[in-house]
Parts: sequence; C-alpha cells; structure tokens
Amino acid sequence: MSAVTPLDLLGASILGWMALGLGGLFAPRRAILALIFPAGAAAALLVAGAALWALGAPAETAVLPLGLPDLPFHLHLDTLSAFFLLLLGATTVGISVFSIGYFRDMDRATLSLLCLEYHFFLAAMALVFLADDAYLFMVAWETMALSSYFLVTTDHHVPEIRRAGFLYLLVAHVGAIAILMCFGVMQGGHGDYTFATMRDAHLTSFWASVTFLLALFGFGAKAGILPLHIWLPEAHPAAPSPVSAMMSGIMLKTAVYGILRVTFDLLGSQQWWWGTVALTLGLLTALFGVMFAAVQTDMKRLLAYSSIENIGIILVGIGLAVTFHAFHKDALAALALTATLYHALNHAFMKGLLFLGTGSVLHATGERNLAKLGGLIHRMPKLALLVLVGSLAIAGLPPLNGFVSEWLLLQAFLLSPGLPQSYLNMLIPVAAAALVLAAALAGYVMVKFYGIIFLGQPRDEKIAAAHDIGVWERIGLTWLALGCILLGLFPVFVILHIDPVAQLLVGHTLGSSAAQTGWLMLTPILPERASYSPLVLFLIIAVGIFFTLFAVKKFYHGRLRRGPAWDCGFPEQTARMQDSAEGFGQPIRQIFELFFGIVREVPSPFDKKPHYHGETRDRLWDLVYLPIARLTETLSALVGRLQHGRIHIYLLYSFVTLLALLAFIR
Amino acid sequence: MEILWTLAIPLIGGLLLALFGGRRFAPELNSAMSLGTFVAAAALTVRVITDGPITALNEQFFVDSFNVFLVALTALVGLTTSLFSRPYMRIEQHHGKLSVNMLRLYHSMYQLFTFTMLLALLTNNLGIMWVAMEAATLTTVLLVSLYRTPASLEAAWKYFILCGVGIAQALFGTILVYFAAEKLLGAGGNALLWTHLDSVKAHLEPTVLSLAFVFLLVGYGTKVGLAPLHNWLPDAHAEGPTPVSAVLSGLLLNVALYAVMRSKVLVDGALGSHFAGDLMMGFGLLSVVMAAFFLSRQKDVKRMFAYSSIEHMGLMTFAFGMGGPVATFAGMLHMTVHSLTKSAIFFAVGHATQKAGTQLMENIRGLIKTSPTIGWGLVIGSLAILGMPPFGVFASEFMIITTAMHTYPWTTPFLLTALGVAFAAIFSRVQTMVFGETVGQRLPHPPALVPVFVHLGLVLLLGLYIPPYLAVWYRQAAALIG
Amino acid sequence: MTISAVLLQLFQDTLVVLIAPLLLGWVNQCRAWLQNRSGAGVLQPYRNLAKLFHKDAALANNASPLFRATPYILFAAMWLAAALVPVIATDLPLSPAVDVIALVGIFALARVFISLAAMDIGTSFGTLGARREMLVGFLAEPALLMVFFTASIISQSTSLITIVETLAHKQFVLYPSLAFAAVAFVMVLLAENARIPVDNPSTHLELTMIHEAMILEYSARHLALVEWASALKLLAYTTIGIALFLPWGIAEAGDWGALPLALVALFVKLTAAGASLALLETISAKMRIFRVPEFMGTAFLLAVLGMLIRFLLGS
Amino acid sequence: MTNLFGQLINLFAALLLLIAFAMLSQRRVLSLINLFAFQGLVLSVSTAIVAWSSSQHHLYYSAALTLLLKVLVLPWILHRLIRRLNVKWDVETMFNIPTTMLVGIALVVFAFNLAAPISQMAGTITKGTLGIAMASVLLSFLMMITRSKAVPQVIGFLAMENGLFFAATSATYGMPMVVELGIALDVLVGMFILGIFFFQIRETFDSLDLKHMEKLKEE
Repeated sequence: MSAVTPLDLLGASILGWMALGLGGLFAPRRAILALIFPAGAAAALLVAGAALWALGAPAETAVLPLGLPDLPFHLHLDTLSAFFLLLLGATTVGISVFSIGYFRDMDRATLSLLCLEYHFFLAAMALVFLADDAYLFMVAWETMALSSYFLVTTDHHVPEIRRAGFLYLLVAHVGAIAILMCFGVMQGGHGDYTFATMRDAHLTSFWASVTFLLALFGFGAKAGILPLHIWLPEAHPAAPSPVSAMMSGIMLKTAVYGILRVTFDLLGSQQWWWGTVALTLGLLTALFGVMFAAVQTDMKRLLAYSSIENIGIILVGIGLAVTFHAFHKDALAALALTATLYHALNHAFMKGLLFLGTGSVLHATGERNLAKLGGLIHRMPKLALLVLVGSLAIAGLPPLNGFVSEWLLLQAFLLSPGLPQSYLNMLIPVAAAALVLAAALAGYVMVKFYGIIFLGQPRDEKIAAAHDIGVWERIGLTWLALGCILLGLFPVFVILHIDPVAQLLVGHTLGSSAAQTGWLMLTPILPERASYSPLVLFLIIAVGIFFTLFAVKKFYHGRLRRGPAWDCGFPEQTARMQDSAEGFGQPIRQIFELFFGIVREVPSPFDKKPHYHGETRDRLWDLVYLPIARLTETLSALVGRLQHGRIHIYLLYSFVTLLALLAFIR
Repeated sequence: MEILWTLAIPLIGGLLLALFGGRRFAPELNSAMSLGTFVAAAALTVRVITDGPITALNEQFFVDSFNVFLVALTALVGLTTSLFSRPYMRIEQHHGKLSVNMLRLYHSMYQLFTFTMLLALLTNNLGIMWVAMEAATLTTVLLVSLYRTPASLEAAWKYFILCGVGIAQALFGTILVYFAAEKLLGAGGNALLWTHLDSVKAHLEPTVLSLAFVFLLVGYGTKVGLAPLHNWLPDAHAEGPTPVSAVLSGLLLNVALYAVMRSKVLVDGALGSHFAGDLMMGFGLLSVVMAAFFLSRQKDVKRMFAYSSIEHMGLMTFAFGMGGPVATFAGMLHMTVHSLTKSAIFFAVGHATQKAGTQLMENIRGLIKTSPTIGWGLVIGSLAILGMPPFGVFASEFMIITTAMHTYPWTTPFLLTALGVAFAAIFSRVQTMVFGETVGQRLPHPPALVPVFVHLGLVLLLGLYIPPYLAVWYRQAAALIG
Repeated sequence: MTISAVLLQLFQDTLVVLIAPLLLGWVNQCRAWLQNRSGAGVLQPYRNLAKLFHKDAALANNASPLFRATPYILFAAMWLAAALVPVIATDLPLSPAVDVIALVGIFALARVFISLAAMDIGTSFGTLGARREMLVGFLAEPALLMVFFTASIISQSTSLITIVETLAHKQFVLYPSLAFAAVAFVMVLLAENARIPVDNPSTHLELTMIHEAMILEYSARHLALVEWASALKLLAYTTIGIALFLPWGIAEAGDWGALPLALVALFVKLTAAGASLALLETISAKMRIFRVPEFMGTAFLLAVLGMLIRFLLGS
Repeated sequence: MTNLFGQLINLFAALLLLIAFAMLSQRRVLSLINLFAFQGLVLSVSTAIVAWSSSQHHLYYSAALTLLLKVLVLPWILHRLIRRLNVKWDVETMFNIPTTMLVGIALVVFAFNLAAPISQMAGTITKGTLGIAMASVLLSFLMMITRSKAVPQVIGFLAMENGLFFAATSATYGMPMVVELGIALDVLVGMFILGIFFFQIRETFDSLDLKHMEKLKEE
C-alpha cells in the first residue's frame, strides 16, 4: 500500500476545485483573478499528472460515505477514466490560465458566480469520469449540465442567450432521463446500481440492444449527434469563450466516455449492427456539421458546427471499433478505438485553442460577425500565429495532430475488408469516402475561418482599435498550441499511453506493433502495410524551407519595394469589396443546396437603400422539432379542455371513474 | 403522552387564535404554537424510533414508523410555513387584501388544520381518520375562501363539493371495511382499529375489500389529486393565500395518500394479489401524463406549481403502486422531498407575486436582479422539483424510474414524455421570471426566506447523503407497507 | 538504410527539382505544336524563373509575414512530395515517412497555405481565387484518396513503396478497378494542376482563373518559387500516376543494375505523359467554374466505383 | 318475529329508494327539502327498528341523532336559508327528468348486482339492503350532477350522507359511536359553512346559480 495513489491526488484536486468555487463567492475580484483561477489551473495540472500516472497504474476503487443508503458513492479509476481525466486536466490548464486574463474586466458579482459555476463544472466532469455507480454518475452528469447551463446564461439579459440556455438544458435533461433508463435496464432489479453488478448482469440480446440505443440517444443528446445537435450551435456561442472551449473541448467528450463505458465495459459483448448504426449516424453528423460550418457567418457558430463534425468523426471510430470487436477482430478494434481516443484528445486541444482564440478576437473587437472582421493578423500577430496552428491542426494537415488521428482512422477503414457481412464490406469504402470528404471540407472551413478573421483588410472601422492578447492569454493559448504540435509530432508516445485503454476495452493493444520500428515511425500494423513519421516529414519540410531560404538569400539581391496592391485599374477599392464570409461559403451552399433551408432577400437594382439579408437555416429544426412542439401544443390543448370549469362536469368525472372501477372489479 | 401534546397544542392554538388571532402578536403566537407542535412531534418521533410502535388511549391512537415520519414532516412544514406566513400575511394586510377578522380566521384555521391532519395521521381508527380528513377539508375550505374574491369563492365551492363527495365515497369504503371486519373482530370499536385489522387482514373477505378499496381510492384519491379527480386542486391552490397553498401541496396531499396506503395494506393482505397496486399505478401514470400536458398551458404561477404537485403525487402513487422495497422507499423519500421542495417554492413564489403584484407569469421578470434571494430560491427550487441532481427529488425519481424500467418497462415511455414535457413547461417559464430585465416594487416587510433555504438545504442533503437513522426509519416504514 | 539508399534519395531530390520546369516546358511545347504554334521551346520555364529571380520584389502594403513565408513552404512541400515518390527505385529511405494518405495531406497543406496567402492582401481577386481553389481542392482530395485506396487495397498497404512493388513486380494482373482509378486520377491531375478544362494557366481572365488569381500579388522571387512549386506539383502528380499505373521498369530495392534502365524508362514515361497531357488539354474546352464541382464529383464517383469493384470482384 | 322486522326494514329500504327517485325527479326546492327531511325520518325509524330487533342499544342513540340532525336541524336551517335568500324558484335540471330517471334505474340495477354477492354474506337480518344503500348513494350523486343551482346540490350531498348512514346501520348494525358522533359533527359544521357560503356567493354573484362559477378553467 503506497502512501499516496493517483486517486488520492484526483480526489484532492476535485475537492480543491469545489473549494475554490465556493471561495469565489466570498473572495474579492482581484483575488478571484490572481489566486483562484491560477489555483484552479494548478489543480488541473495535478489532475493531468495523476491521470498520466494512473494510465500506468492498476485500477483503484474507493467508496465515499455519501449517497443513497444502499448505495454509497463508488469511485473507480481505471485506464479509461484516466485517459479522459488526462484530457480534462491537460486542456483545462490552458483554459484556466487563459481565463485569468480573459475575465479581467468583469464585474465582481458576475465574476464570483461564474467562478463558482466554472469550478463546479470542472469537478462535476471529473466525477463523471470517476463514477462507478449509476447514482453518482447521474448526479455528476446533471451537475455538469446544470453548471454549464448557468455558465451559458452568464449574461442572461439577452433573450437569445436565455433561449439557447433553455434549449440546451431541455435536451440535456431528456438525454439524462434516457441514460437513467439505460441504467435501469442494466441494474439487476435488486436495486443495486453499482457498475460492478451491471458488468455481471447478463442481458438478452434484445435488452442489450435497447440499452445500447438508449445510451446512444442519451449520450448523443449531450454530444450533439444528429438529430439531437440543435442545442449545440446555440449554446456554445452563447457562453463566454473559455466556457465554450470547455464545453466543446471537454464536455462533449464526457458523452464519448459514456458511450464507450456502456458499450464496451458495462455491456460485455456487442452486436455488429450497433456498429453500423453508430457508423452511419457518425458519418451523417460529420458531413452535416462541416457543411453547416462552411456556410456560417458567426465565428463561434462556425466552430460549434465544426465540433459537431468532429463528434461525428469520433462516433465513426466508435462504430468501427464496435463492428470489429463484434466480429472478434480485436487488433482492428484496437486500431479504430485508438484512433477514436486520439481524435478526442486532439479535438480537445484544437477546439479549446480555437474557441479561446475567438474569445480574444471578441474581446479585442467586440465583434463575432465574420462580415465585420478581417486583417487582424496585423493588429494581433501573436494571436494570429497561435490560431493558425489550431486552424491547420483542425483542418487535418500534417504534421499536426488532427492529421494523425484521421490517418489512423483511415487505416482502420483500409484494413477492414474481410468482414463476414458482405454488405458491410460494401458500406465501409463508401463510409471512408464520406469521411474523407468531411475531412477535406474541414480544410475549406478553416481557410474561411482563418482567412476571413485574420487576413485581408479590416471590414469594419472599429477593428482598427484591436489590441493584441495579454500575457495570460498568450500562455494559455501557447499551452494548447504546443499540445497540438507535440501530439502531432510524437504519435507513438501518445499511442503507447492509449494502449492500456484499448487493452481494457477490447483486450488488444496497438503499441507493440505501432512502435516496432522505434518511436520515430508510426506503423499501426506492419511497416510495409502503412507507416507515417510526422517528425521526419516536419524536418524534411523545415530543411527544404531553410535550404531554399538560404539559396535565395545567397543568389538573390533581395531588393524589395512596398506599394499598394494592384487595383486592376479600378482606383477606389475598399475593404468592403473583399469576399465576405457568406460569399466564401457560397459554393458549398450551392452544391449541397437541398440540405439547407436558405432564406434570402436580395435587393432590386432600384432600391434606394439596397439591403441584403441571407441566412441558412437548419432543415432538421423544421422537420423534427417543430412537429414535436406542435404535437405537444395540440395534446395539451386537448387535455386542457378537460379542465372545463363546470363543477357538474367534474362531478361527472368522479362519478364515471367510480362506476368504471366498480364495473372493472365486477 | 407525546401524542396528546402533539394533538393538544394545535387544538389549543386554534382556540386561542380564534380569540386573539387578529392582534398584532398573532403571527408570533401562531409560530409559537407550531413550534410547540413541532417539539412535541419531534419527541414523539424520537420515542417511536427508539421504542418502536406505540399505542395509546386504549388503542385509539397508534404510531408506527410510517405515520410518525409523516407526523414529523407535517409538524416541520407546519412550523416553517407559519414562519413564512408572518411577513407574508403582514404584507397582505398592508396591501389591504385582508381585514383583521380574516386574519383571525386564518390563524385559527391554520392551527385547526394542523390539528386535523395530525389527528388523521395519529389515529388508529379508520372511522376517526375519515372524520379528521373531512374536518381538514372543512378548515381548508375556509382558508381557501379567505380573500372573499369571486375567484376564491368559486375555488372554495368546488373544493368543498368535490372533496365532500369524494370523502363520502371514502366513508362508504370504510363502512364496507367495517362490514368485512366485524365478522372477524365482532361488532363495536375494535373492528375499525387499524392494528386489529392489520392482524387479521389475511382473513378479510376479498370481494368486499376490493369493492371497499375502489371506494376508498376514489374517495381519498380525490384529495390526493389523482387525475381525473384532481379538478379542485389547481383552483384551490391558485386562489388561496400562499401559505395555504404551501401546506395543501406539502401536507394535505401526503395525508390523503397516507390514508390510501393504509387501505392498500389491508387490501393486499386480503386479496394477496397486485390488484390495489395495479389500480394505483394506473392512476399514478395517468396523473403524471395529464399533469405534464396541463403544465404547458399555464399562465398563473401558483396554478402551474399546483399542477406540478398533481404530477408528483401521481409519481408517488405510481411508486407505491409498484411496491417492493426500492419503489416504496423511493415513494416515501419522494413524499418528504416533494413536501419540502414544493412548500419552499410556494414561499418564494409568494413573495415574488407580492413583489410583482400579480400571479401572471408574463408580468414577473428579472427576480434575480431585484431580489437575488427570492430569485435563486425560485430557480433552485424549480430545478430541484424538476428532478435535477444533486437534489433529493432526483434521488427518488432515480429509484422510481430505474425500478419501473426494470419491472414495468412499458410505463417508461410515458414517464419519459411526461417528465420531458413538464421540464420544458416549468423551466421555460421560471427562466423568464427570474432572468432578464426587472419589474416589481419593494416589500413593506422583509421577506422570510430562511424557510426556503432551510427546506432546499434539507432537500440537497437528502440528495447527497441520507442519514443512516433516517434510512433505517424509511426501511421500517417501507417494510410496514410492503 | 544503406549509404547507397541515401545517395539514391539525394539523387532523386536534386533530379526532381531540376527536371520539374522541364516537364512543364515540354507540356507547353507540345501544346504549342498541337496548336500549330512554334512555341517557346522546352527551356522557357527556366528562362522565366531566371528572369523572375532577377527582378525587384514588389510587395503590397498590407502583406503579412504569412504572405512572404508561403512561397517557401509551398516550394518545400512540393519538393518533398516529388522527392518521395519511388519512381526510379523503391528503396527511398525517406519514403516510409510519408504514405499515400500523408502525401494527400501534404498537397492539402500546400493548398491551404497558398489560399491563405491569396486572402492575405485582401483584394477581391485573391479571395475569389482562394475560394475557387478550395472548392476544387475539397472535391479533388477525396477523389485522389479514393484512387490511392483502390491501389492500396490491391496491395494491402498504403505505403507507396509496397504499392509500387506489388504492382510492378508481382505477376501481372489486370485490375479493372485500377482502370477506373486511372481515369479519376487523370481528372484530379488536371484539376489540381490548374490545367484545362478546370483552369487555364495561360490566361488572366477573372471570370475563369483560379490559380492565377491567387498568385496575382506575387512578384519576383516569390512568384518564381510559386511557379517552380507548381511545376514540382505537376511532376509529383505525373510521377505518382506513373508509379501507380505504369510502374514497370522501376528498379527494385538494391538492384543497382536496373537503375539506368529505370531512369530511361522514367524519361520515356514522362515524355509520353506530358505529350498526352498536352493533347488532353488541347482537345478539351475550358468549362464554367460552376461545372467544376460536377467534373470533380464525377472523378470522385469513378474512384469510389473503382473501390467498390475491387471489393465486388476482388480484382 | 325477526323476519317481520326483516320485512319492515326491507320496506323502509324500498321507501328510501323511492324517496331518492322522488328527489331526483323533484323540481321545487321546498319540496326537495321536505323530501330530504322525510328521508331522514325513514332513516331514523329504520335505525330504531334495527336497534330493537338486534338489541344494539347504541343504535338508539344514532337513531335519535339522526332524528335530531337530519329531520329537525338541517331541514330547519335549509328552510331558513331559502327564506332568507328567497330562492323558491323551480330547479331547472341539466338533462330532462325522464332521461335522468332512466339513468337512475340503470344505476339501481348496477348497484344491486354489485351488492348481490356481498349481501349473501351479510350476517344481519338486513341482507339486501346494502344494495339499496349503494343505489341511493349513487342516485344522490347523479342528482348532484344534474342540478344546476347551489342549494339542490347541497341537498343532494346531504342525501348521499343519508344513504351512507343507511348502509352503515343496515349492513353493519351501525358504526362505533365515536365515529358516528364525528360524522354527525362534520355534517353539522359543513352545513354551517355552506350556510355562510350561500350568503357570500349570493352577495358576490347576486345569485346562487352555479353557472356564474365557471371562471376558473384552462382556456
């Protein structure tokens, strides 16, 4: 029995977070900024460290003296939890440090509430990963939802934000009930809700499938899987940027964790068609997300849709893993699973970085609308550089991290042939194609995102006043950017750390084969089948660049003139004539027209005040949600009729009820 | 002995306040009396938990862990409500809604109402229980019609007639039970004593008992507010003074459900089938679903929370109907947390409506801005009642839903729909009330929010940690009512 | 990895850099001939580069560092791409670092950078070009990957070396799936290298131009690097095509005797490829920009079809 | 001897049912009240007979109580009320009388064969009366539904009380005394409260017509 275990450290930092949050209620403004958020970041660092340690260590469990009488809170720290805790901690460090600078000019009342909710949010997410019984899991889960709801509605005097918050909490709650039911199926019936007993419970294939689908629905609601995604593009932009970063980067992953936990850990065995369902849903989600991201004109909405896309990709990975595991191709399952987890980790860093970046832009310019931004690379060069890293990473370009996970996933696809199901073999190449399409579109989106915000000329006067980020923001962003780069350059190490998780879930690992030719070269199965070495690639390019630079410097006189850009002989070029965000999305809108509900009002040539308005609406809203709302309306109208106001009618109800019951027992 | 005190103090209080109820110190006297009641009840509780069930006055009174827990709850909520009603009623008087006589009536009836409920809980005699329930109806009728407005009169009238008729059915049921029992226990008093009935329940005539249960269920069910017998409930809650709404929701419904449970025990014993349970599950489910859809049309805040009470009573009935240790435990936990939460909500709502000068929700805005305590009280209370962890309501709903999912899966889609709809309905409205820009004037007296946060604190505690003795207590009770 | 392999790698690196403009020149020359023009001669691209390298660079006022860095990145990336395709011999020590997927990634990287650079100045032309380039790109990229996948499913590998070895040195099999892939690949090649019918390298007509619109603001050395990079890109694509579809004659690992033959073979193939490319360009007409998605979509579908056929027929 | 009593009680039971029907069909408030008083009388007499026949002495008290309360006090209160409120108008019903009667007959049949199995096991000499009691309860329920004014509704309520009481005495030789007292008290208090109510309703709506009290509803 060693003196201190990872679980102790984790528990300590979770308690620390809660204490900090409560402290925020009483601390003065300066103290919140100067002490509490840094301390929170430190705790996050501790979490990351402990999780890293736990990835190597054997699983631990603990029982708290809290909870229901038969059911004290059970904690369980296995490698799966550890991996996601690592994700949580590592990302949070950057975000918390960033927040120190970001919230600097917020008034005390708001700030202290925000501090409370922020740290409880963190603690709740950590507990979600640690929970080992249904009750604690649900408590943590809903606390997470609740605190994030309050974070989203931080400036609640804006009606849209209130609406967004409500939508979010509603979807979250319905999802939570579904999760609850899924646990209800798995519990033995003797009121024992620990995960341990759920693992032992043997379900018939029907009930197992019900459980899986309930889990997919419940967690999908949190993850933003089609068609439960509607809250996401509303809520994420509404929140303050660090919060958006946490929700997109970390909270969505809790749903991934939940699906993995239920599918692989709690339900011992899978059925192959579950995988197909997940795969299809994932692809639809990914394509949908990236398509809508391409046509957004609000930078945070754009990022939110891109989150939907990435969740879709992750779900695809899960689907593959399930399929393979169901067919007992554990090596392939391990590959797909590793790709999935890797992508989850990457997305946490990339999306965190980007959302924080947009936060800084918002802070500096007060503008979220892409149509007003532009040219910030001159005003905010440091930010521009850091965000560039994030954009390239999320566009899935080598040698950064986004590419590695997509590469692994594609490998999993390519190695799939030879599944017993023939039409699965048909489906999978098409799926691969769709996935690649999504990834390529992500590139389009990111060029739009970065180009419109940072490049070109400012589209609005007030942008000129923008100031670059302060030191805290820079540290936070740099942390995340470094994460993106390192995760991209040293995949073998990452995979070696993911291995214990794969071992736990599918009983097979990648590391042995992945590292067989040394840490430099990533070879998932065999060197001659596939190999990729981002570091080498990076070095070659670097060498190439420097060589070229050197050569040019050597042989070239290096004279340089500055002048105005070429105006094509048209003298009065203004910044307004640049391509707008909407214009940039136009080709996509045209190609995938039938997926968008497009509303446009175009001015006639004779308008005195020509005004153009265009928006692309989410078809699913009209196709799914409005009908549900209307149905509820009509039903409640019908029910409302019963409350008729006439006492005779009421008496008649009682009378009829009585007679009916009497007749019934007769 | 404690029993006598528990009953005597509110009775005396009622008589005293009938005399001095209009004086300036009357609210304090009222609170003092409730405090006395609470102390006596606490003593009684301690004794029962330590010594087990007791009977008194040659078995006319009987206390086991099931009803003592309701006694304690009743006394507690009675106390906090009286504390809340001090400033509330003063403000009402200040707004000129109440005359001195009305105030006197209010205070006296408040105590008598407490008395009748405690009597209904403590008595061992099903007949007396019926009498007490009827008396509780009468007292609350006066309380509901306190303001003498057309609306309140109409509400009170409906309340009186519907519950009177319902209760009459319950009496018929009681007669039938007696009719079945006297063959075994002989005519005279004993045949209605629950302890004796319980001892011979296995031999009671099944057909009679099933008939009796129908009448009892319809009778007491009317007071529980089970759909479609619930129609009096929203009116009474919305039109009466807020403290009364609080005790109606928090206590009266529980007591009625208690009566149903007592009869269920007998019937189960006699029939040995799940007949009673099935009926209760049916009614419960119907109430939950109907209430949810009613909820999404509400404009009046108190009315809305009244419907939410219907929903939750339905949930409890459903849980008790399912039976089994977990579900019954959950049902009783839900009784506790619902009373606490709902009364807390009504406290907050009371002051909110006084601030806004209306009960219409679209005219209540930005509470968090004007008075953060009321606002947060309302938000947290609503989230708790909507079954958000880490509050106790979630704990019970957790057990209910999981058990239902395992035992009666077909019911869960209804529950899912109902809970979802109810959430959307309530939360969307609460959100607009507490957030956003503000309206509303200052209150002439400082609002009493200690009760709110005491209740919510307890509910939070029950969500995270149920003290062992409480658990033991619940389990004993659950074992008693199967 | 042996010293000989390292030498071979260095040799290929230098070779590609040097012959890239030559291929471009050859294609242009063929086009000139096909259009009954005498043409500027195959060495014209070298002259252009030299000229550009002597000019003074003119830079727009609000050009950012990104704008100036891009040509170098572009050049390095394309150079890497061209250098890693095993087109002479299959034991390139650096080739395992980049498999086909990574290769596509590198092309994407270059594309993103040039588009960003194009948007940097903030003229309407630049952004327009960038948009069109990305439009072409996001459709071409999957198509290219599908082509590669078809090949790599045949060879059970995504590493270029293994693919080439399988296709070149296993016993000869006819792969109908590869035929589809080949057609798709050619279409992608045309699109990606800004050739007719997708783009026209030899006009500056704003209605149609894509690549030229992006590099409108570049001058002198930057422009030279960009042009050179696109020449390298063309070479890279051509060699990839060769490696995939006519791999015969590529020397096996360690087989030094085969090298000269391989070199000759390479030059023959390149010549043929360049000529046929020119032919293709001449006989087809530039299409409207909005038709491009259909064109690329066709390529994409063909590639997927090839893959499906591979699964279906196992051939 | 006993079966004579039995016949007597059955006779009274039949009388009770008859009165219930009469009330159901009665249009005038005054005569409703008289019918109610008469019903109380029948009730107390039958109770007395049961007491005599089965020498259950406490039943005498309840008979006396019934006499006092239901024959004297309540009718007296009601009379005073309607005089003070001068509401001697005819009672228009929701449905026309014949329909109501038909429904009533159906109810009686229903109640009878509901009570049939139970009456078999009734140990008292008064088997069969349980069905009648139940029938009269249901009938007064029906009456409450069909009457559109406040006062008749209350009378229906009291009549229901009577039916219950009859069930108690006939089927079970009466409830324990304490319970009966409690019930009587409740009825009395209830009646008072109702009396107060009538005046309040009257002064608020200046009518006792229930159609003024249909404001509270879901629109």
